[in-house]
Amino acid sequence: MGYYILKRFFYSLLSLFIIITASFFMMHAMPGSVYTAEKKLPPAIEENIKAKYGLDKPLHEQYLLTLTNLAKLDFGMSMHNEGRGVNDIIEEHFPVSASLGTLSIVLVLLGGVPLGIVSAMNKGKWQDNVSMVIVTLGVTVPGFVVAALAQYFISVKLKLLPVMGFDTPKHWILPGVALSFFYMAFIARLIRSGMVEVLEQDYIRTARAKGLSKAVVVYKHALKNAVLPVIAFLGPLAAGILTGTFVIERVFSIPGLGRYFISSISNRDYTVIMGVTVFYAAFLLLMVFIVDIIYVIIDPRIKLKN
Amino acid sequence: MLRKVLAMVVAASVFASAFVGCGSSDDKDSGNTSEKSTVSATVGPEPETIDPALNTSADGSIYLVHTFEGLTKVGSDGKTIAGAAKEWKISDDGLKYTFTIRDDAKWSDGKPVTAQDFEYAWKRALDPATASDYATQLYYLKNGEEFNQGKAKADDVGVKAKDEKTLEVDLKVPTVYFLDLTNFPTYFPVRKDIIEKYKDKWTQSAESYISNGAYKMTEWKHNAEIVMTLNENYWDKKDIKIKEIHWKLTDDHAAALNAFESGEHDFNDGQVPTEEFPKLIADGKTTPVNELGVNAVVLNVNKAPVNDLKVRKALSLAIDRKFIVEKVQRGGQKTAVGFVPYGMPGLDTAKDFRTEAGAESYFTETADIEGAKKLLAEAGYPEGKGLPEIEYSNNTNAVNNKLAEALQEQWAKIGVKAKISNMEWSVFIPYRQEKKHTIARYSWSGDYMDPMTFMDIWLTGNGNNDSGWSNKEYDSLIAEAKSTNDQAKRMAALHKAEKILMEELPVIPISYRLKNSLVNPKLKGVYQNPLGQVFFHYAYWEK
Amino acid sequence: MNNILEVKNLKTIFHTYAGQISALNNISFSIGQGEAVGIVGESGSGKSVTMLSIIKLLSENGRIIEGQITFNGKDIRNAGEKEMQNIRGNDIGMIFQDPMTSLNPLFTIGNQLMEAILKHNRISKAQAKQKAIEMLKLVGIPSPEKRLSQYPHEFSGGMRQRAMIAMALSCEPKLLIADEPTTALDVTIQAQIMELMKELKNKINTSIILITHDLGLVADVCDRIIVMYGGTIVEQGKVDEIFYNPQHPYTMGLLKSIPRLNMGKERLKPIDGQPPDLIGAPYGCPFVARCPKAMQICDIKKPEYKEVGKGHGAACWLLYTKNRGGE
Amino acid sequence: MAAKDKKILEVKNLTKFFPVKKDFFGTSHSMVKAVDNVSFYINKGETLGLVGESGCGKTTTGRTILRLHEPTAGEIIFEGNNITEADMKPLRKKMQIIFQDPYASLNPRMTVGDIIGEPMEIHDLEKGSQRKDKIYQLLEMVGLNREHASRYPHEFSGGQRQRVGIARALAVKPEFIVCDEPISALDVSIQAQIVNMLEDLQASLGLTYLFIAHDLSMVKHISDKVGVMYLGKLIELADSEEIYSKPAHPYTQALLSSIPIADPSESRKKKRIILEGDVPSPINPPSGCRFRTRCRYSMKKCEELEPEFKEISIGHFCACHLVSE
Amino acid sequence: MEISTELFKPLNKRTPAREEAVRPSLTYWKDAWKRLKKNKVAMICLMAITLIFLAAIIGPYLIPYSYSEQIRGEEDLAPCREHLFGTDGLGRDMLARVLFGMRISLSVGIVASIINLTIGVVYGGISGYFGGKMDNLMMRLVDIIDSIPTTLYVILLMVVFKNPEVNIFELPVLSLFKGLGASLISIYVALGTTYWITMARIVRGEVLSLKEREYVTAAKALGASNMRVLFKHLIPNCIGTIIVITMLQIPTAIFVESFLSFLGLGVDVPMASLGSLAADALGGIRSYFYLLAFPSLAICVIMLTFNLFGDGLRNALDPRMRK
Repeated sequence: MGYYILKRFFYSLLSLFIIITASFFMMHAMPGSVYTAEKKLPPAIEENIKAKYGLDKPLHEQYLLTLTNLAKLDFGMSMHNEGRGVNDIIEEHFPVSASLGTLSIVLVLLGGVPLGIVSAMNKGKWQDNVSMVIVTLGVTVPGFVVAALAQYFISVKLKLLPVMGFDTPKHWILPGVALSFFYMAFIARLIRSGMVEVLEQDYIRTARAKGLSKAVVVYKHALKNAVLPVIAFLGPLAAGILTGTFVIERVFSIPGLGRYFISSISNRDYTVIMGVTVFYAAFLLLMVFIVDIIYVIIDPRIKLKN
Repeated sequence: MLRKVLAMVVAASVFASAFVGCGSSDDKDSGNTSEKSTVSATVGPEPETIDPALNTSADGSIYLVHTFEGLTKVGSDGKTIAGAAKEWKISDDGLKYTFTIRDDAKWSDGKPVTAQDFEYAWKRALDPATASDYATQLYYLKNGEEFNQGKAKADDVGVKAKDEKTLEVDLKVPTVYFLDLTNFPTYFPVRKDIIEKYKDKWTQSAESYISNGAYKMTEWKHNAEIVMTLNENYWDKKDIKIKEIHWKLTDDHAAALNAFESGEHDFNDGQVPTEEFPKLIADGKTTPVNELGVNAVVLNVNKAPVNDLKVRKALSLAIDRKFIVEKVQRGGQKTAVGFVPYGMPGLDTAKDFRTEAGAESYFTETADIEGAKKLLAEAGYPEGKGLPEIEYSNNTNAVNNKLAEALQEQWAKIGVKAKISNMEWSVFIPYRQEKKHTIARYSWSGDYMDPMTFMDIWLTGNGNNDSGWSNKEYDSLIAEAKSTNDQAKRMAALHKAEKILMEELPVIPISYRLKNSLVNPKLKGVYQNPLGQVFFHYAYWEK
Repeated sequence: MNNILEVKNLKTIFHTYAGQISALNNISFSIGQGEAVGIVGESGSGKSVTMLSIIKLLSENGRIIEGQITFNGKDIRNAGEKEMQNIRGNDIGMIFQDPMTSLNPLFTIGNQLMEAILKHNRISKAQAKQKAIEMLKLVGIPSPEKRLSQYPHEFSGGMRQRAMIAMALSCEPKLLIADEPTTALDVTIQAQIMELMKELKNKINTSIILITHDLGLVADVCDRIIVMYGGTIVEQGKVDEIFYNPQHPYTMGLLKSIPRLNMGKERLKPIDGQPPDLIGAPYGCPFVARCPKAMQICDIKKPEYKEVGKGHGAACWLLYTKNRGGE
Repeated sequence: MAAKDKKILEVKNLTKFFPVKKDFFGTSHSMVKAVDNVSFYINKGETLGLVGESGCGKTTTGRTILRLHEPTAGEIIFEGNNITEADMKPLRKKMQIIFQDPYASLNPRMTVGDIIGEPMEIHDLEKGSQRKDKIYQLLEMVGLNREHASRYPHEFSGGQRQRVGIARALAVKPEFIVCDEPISALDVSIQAQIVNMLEDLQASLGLTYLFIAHDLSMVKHISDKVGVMYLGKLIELADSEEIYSKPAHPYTQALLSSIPIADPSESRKKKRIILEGDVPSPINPPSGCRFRTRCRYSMKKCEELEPEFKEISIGHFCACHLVSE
Repeated sequence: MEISTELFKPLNKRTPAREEAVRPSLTYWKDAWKRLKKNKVAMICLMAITLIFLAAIIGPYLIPYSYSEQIRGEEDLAPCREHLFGTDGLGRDMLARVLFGMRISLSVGIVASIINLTIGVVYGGISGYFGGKMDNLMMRLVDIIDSIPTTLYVILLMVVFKNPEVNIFELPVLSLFKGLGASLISIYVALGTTYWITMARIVRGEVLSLKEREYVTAAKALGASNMRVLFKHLIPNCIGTIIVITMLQIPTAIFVESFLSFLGLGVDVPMASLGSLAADALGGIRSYFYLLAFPSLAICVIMLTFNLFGDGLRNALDPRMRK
């Protein structure tokens, strides 16, 4: 077990190294400059700024510097937001994204799993069609439209909930629901197809032949098997949601990490791009690892051995 | 000794604010004042910085004018009045300023504001290591530019604290608007001990963000809000009614409007989707504030076919400025009649630089298709025949795209085919600055209250002269205006220069900028100046 | 009569995208108390469907349209789901073909065993565990205590099938249905399981239905054999009757086509043709196309089942010709 | 019949290990010893039967001979040439295979005509209408008709599909065919049809078969010689009559006695040898004799020493300590 | 019924029809189509998709206005008889723009998923077929690509491709598409080259299991080359899955494109996609709600129909459903 984790950790580092390298050169391949203002900076000032952030050095030196700093877990200073350390940005904004994400994942599971089950149990019947149309609706309208409409009608017209911010639980409702709406469809579909497949398995017939009630068969024997593919999907999904989503965070002015990421790309804020990418990748690797652990707990056939 | 330059500057400011109708509603009826003392306002997204030396943005300067105070400050009527300095002397040649810091000027932690704080702050802003974008604002100081470019030492810079309360400033050339500059954020004092202790991160927390203005920052929730409360140590706090300001940071205009309409925000300085302006204006919900800015397109005069003056003129004639203002910008902007916008002080205090130029306008409101076609034919492209497709580049956003589409269509009417090239901001700006464009979106906003801020950018080789245009006569006129203290001579030179510019058309102005702020009807006394700054110092809630 | 199960005129159909399939066509048979009956037939002959019809676990597109099923003296043809749940696992135990897929991989053997015991008996968990251990012992699984907490994947195929048998027998059912219990197993393991079945048959007084396609397999375990072809019972009778005095040409053909170890190098005698497709309405004898003795009537009318001896009979027109004194 | 005694195929010490359990880079640390040091030969026109339980390596042996798996060690000699490392393409015309599962061995997206025509396409045999005629001819040879050429596999029953599979193998006019459990997935009544057909084809085309099956009675029927495999080892090899009448290896004996007999009275009389336990894992096979864990006669020696595969009487080979003394 | 002795005469002639399968001869596609036809929801969606395509292809020609034509004096019109969907701020007919946007969006969906499909199928196929070290390496690479945030490289590719200093139309193939504009091409390429991972993984999985099938061994035993086995035997047998995934990737691509429009990385104006129309209209929901409503509704319908049809197709093509 310990050896496994160690090995896994080593491979994660290797993956991170490749990701860092790829991201570094990709982002420097992007045309455009970090410092762009409508008003042209005198060349001397531009030189000063470049020197300050080490952008005057040759690319390979910058790369090595980035690598050494990242190895020291020092993500550096934002080039766009003065005085903001990338570590600070992640520390401050990730928890916000993560709490919104957690709320959404809970909503996704609460909504998606039952709908998926209902759908699978009534495969081909009207309940199936209705459930599938309901969950599909979630993926039919772009998030920015849903969020904007919800904000206008619920907050401005009906004055039910606050427009923006993330201060109180009241603030969480709209973005949480808006965010979960989209992923609910994925989960419901996965549960559905998993259930449909599992319900055709021999061991379901065995369970029924034992005289177990349908409920026990479905919720004990089938569901546990059907959630396996969902769990595999949940890792990357959780990584994606918990690290923040740009659209929802922007529309509801939530200080999450997702907004930072996208704006850092358009600002060519190299340190932030790199920091957040590395963080995201590491977080994803961690989530995938957690998923693997959960797998081992749920599925006795899988062993954490090498 | 003391020359009354101040009077002139003040007069100019008064004029400016009167002209734009000023954002403030000055019915100061104290009996009608409510107890409410909190304001939530939105003036933009997360600022890049709130370090006085580093800030370049309008929203950043709004936060800064609340937390800091320069030697002078902006009064409730827009006049430049005494700030941290209680008085000053100006030498006869206009090159030496001696400021006396007021005794009760204190930092938010209670320490007195000293002349050394200013000296440190200005030299810090000029220090190449600080890498300030706005170091140019301090190039007026003797050896300022040289120090910033590493050609002089810090000690050579023309700012010196004679003692705790006396600050001596030496300018490079006489600058009539220097006092106005001292209420500009780059000139704000900062604390050496704090910055040396907290380094780059000193702006990040309430604890380290020690300021000397009316307010102090008590919380900065990044990407969410900046909270400011009244600075108990501020010398002039007695009239300040608004004790707490919540600056809501958002980059979504629709959300900002929603928040204002739902009552969550009390003030919005035009962070509103363009499409909604006509309705808001019609409903009387907006407070228009003139901004010192011009929207234009810049033409690369070294690239065919816009190297041909006739083509440039034809392009300008084909533009229906009224349509663009009404259907693209939608905020009730004025169409451009010259490059310098309204509101810039001229010679005559009753008029501004723009109106001084006479009723004469360089451009018409609507398009002159026939005239344009004629010019195009003269240039050898009758009905646009033989004219290659012209690239029009802009940075993508809803308004810019609309403008591009409108221009494309209008130019198409005279037979000019334009290809729109959308770019990201960080691609577009270098593209234009490196003069790879043919025609590009261009806008310019003034940094100070003098027409010069719109004129010197077109000097040969100026970093902001994205047209590559060069005109010796123009250069000499600007040089002349820069080297004299004689307002009449200056203005004459500048008017002459603008005429050349508008005849040569390296840049085609389209409209002047205007800000449509939304103010809660009960919130009174908010002052907004043409530089885009907002002041809550004089605001109060009506019952 | 002491029949535990009586099936009369059972008809089961399936709706498929290609049309309606008559999977069972007027099936009638009975199983006596303590009797071991083998149902033999090729794939698609309807032997598994018979079993699933009895315990009402047909897939969703299948339906019993006619007939009567009497179990333990009670008509269960129209029994509700609740009633069937009390019968399944309790009165009727079942073993399926593939032990690798018939156990839920995510639960321990103990959990799956005790589940059935707890469902049908009002006993404590500890008692159920005791019972489960007993059952594993009965089917010859060594160190059952340890095995209870293991998962199916830790069991070999043979062991799993033993566990399945333990599960099926855990509530002392009156009838045990084993649907091809050894098809997926190796010959040596098959021998083990069949030996176990034989042993259990003597140990506990349970009626057994053994479904298989291998005639040889039932020879020494079963008392009686039912031969199915194309959704009908073509012949049934005591084991020896079927092997030594087959009446239906299909049974005869089947017996002839199997090579035996003591046989020389002579040529095999296969049944020609292909198994019938059950789609569409049934008509005539299902074996007619492959029958070497087919007559014109066989093509038109389905032969009725006819007794030829005590408990031995077949559904073949040939039996009628003899009575008519023809040929 | 002089040619009959000519060895068409010989394998010497054939070994095939499969790697299992891969790490991050796909490097493997343990091996499944699927086929371990197996030697035998087949004479032209004869049939060698290979029996054993699942996982004993009989299928792997067949496929390794055809170089569908690359052998780990050993030699394969076909028609006197060592083909262990030869270019297989021309040899594919001479060596063919028939599969177990008639449902899986035909590409469901191809018509029967295309399936039978594919080998000719690959080897550039018969073109155009000639190829069509050849396809029809093959279909008829295996008891189908030309109308079947345009149909898809799923329209056929198991037996018919197996016929298509045989026709495909015959399309290249092979000399040697590996019959990899060709009848075990078929219904009892159909098995005999296929076996008869295989026998007829052998007689008319002079084919040589390696007949792999777990059904001992069928193997005995069709084979001239029979080899028994256990856990990757060939443990006994003899003429088919001999092996059934005088099985020497305890495993062969047990295997033979496990076969259900379709004769109740004989079945009742028969004393069965029931083997205890399961087949051990081929990753860590038992030391010495691999069968010792289930063998009734297991001795100390069996644990320590691997029995040699020795000729115990003429043409009868066996690997067991009991018989080698 | 009276049974005459006549009937007991031996049946000499075998009726061949009786012996032959009575089952209708169905190819894979006919079979799937038959099953699909039974799914009402899927059939409604199929009809809707057909209509959507018709509208996108011929719709723009049926309207008297072009998508870029600015009609002076008819700006900001609410839906009316002349302009069923109203007009935008520059006086352009929204119906024309929505139809044209639909065309662009669909083209993005289709072109991107075709590129995806090609890369994904080939990558996944090769990885699964050759297996072993190659597979391991290729899959590790996929894992790594997967852990770089997709938005990063979509934006990045967009930006690189749109680089004004590099004229992508100078490339030989792309020169044919000059009229589409750099942005649209870069969207095709960016989306087409980023979302193939799902396809690669699934195709690999299928190939991995299919290659164990005996018909693959049969082909190898016949001397078929690896490429023949992969492209003639394996991939055609994954076609059902491939089609379903592609079907579901089309709406995903349309969605991602609309997100890019929201970020300001959409198609070149005055061209429009449904996403860019919706994103542009977001600001004006008070005054010009119809500008948002129609494109959003169009996206909604496309999404719904493609997704539900994809589901139906999955059920129809699923080999497990075949009995």
